[in-house]
Amino acid sequence: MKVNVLAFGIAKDIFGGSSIAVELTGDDTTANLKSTLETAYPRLKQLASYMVAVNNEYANDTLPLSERDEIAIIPPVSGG
Amino acid sequence: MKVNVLAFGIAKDIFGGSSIAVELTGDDTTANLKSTLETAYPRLKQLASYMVAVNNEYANDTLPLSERDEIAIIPPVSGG
Amino acid sequence: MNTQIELHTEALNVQACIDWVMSPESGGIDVFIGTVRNATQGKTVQRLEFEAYEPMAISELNKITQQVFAQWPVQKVLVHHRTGVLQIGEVAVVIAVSAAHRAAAFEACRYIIDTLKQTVPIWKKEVFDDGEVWVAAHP
Amino acid sequence: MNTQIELHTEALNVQACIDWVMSPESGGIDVFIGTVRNATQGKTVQRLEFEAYEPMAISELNKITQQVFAQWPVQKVLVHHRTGVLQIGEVAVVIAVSAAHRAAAFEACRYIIDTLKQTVPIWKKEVFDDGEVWVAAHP
Repeated sequence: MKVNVLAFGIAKDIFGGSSIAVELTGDDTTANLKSTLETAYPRLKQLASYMVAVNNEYANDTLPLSERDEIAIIPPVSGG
Repeated sequence: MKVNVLAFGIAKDIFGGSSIAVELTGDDTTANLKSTLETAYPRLKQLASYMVAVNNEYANDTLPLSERDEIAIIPPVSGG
Repeated sequence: MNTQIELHTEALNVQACIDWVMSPESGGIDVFIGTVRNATQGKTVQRLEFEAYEPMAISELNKITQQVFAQWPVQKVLVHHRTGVLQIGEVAVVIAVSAAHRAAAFEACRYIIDTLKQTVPIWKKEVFDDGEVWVAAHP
Repeated sequence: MNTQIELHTEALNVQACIDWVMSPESGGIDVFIGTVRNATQGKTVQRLEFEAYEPMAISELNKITQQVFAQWPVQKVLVHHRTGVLQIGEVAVVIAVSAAHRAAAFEACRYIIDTLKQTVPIWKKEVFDDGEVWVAAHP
């Protein structure tokens, strides 16, 4: 399955762009997306933390993904 | 001793003016001023509370008064 | 000067108050604005009248702001209070506090309004259709 | 409507924010204003850049204001946040809360800014003379 992933803040620097296409092999969970991304972009693991958002909601690791979801990587927020 | 007493808020209504002259017989303390005023103006005793200020500072009951002091009756405050 | 305390007979200018406390060193500003409500305990208020014992009110407000600077790392503190007749919706008091970090600004601003209402010699008369009341005067 | 949540690419208008939350029923308004400080941990800041994941930021801010209305008797709640490049002293965020009584306004305003900084997908980059840093990104 191929998903499109939006990037913000430092994630944009790590991915080298504001969105990347990711080929997911294995299961379709958020956890698998994270480990796939961490293998391709090891700097992700150096962040204080990061979350995955699916369709504008924070997602837990077991959430199944579909190709039509709006998926985003949310590094530590710092608004205000 | 004769002192001049400023009145604010409801004290102005009770005294019928923004300042009154009070003849103090007996000692020259704030406590004596209060009891003299309460005798002349019994409605003072119906207030939730009131304080005496001497030269722009809240005064305790034992503070001695002089004719040159700026003395004021401070009913419960309600600013803000 | 890091403190501005004023009593005004004319409308308070909230934006000017905020501009006064802002500085390049401040990161957080907390502002409290007290306005005239149209009702108190279910009864319609026509207008308010504020009276101040002015020199003592300024003196007590100065004490409060000195306590604030002793207790919190704040940068600038402003208190403007109205006197005279106020219509519904008008601003009675503006308290503005700037600080490098927001916790100090919030806590100091709250302390100032809470303490002002306890110690500063200013009195509020609520005027109703059928009479008027000096607030808090009676038990 | 009792809630106004907006992201702006141009300067925020603090007075307009305050005017929006004021009403004849409100007696107390608390306003938090976050501004761009000229230094962080002793280092001179040249400017800030804010980036937002806009639809999700609006959605998370809506959740926060719904929590506020569930927890406190407040009347109107406004959150305006800047995006883009901000110079020193510019306003990054305005949070304004009106209520009949001040305690609710203070507590709700504090809750909003504290929660915003934890959950709302907005990112701040500090630009220095010699580089730039996404705030809080690294441990």
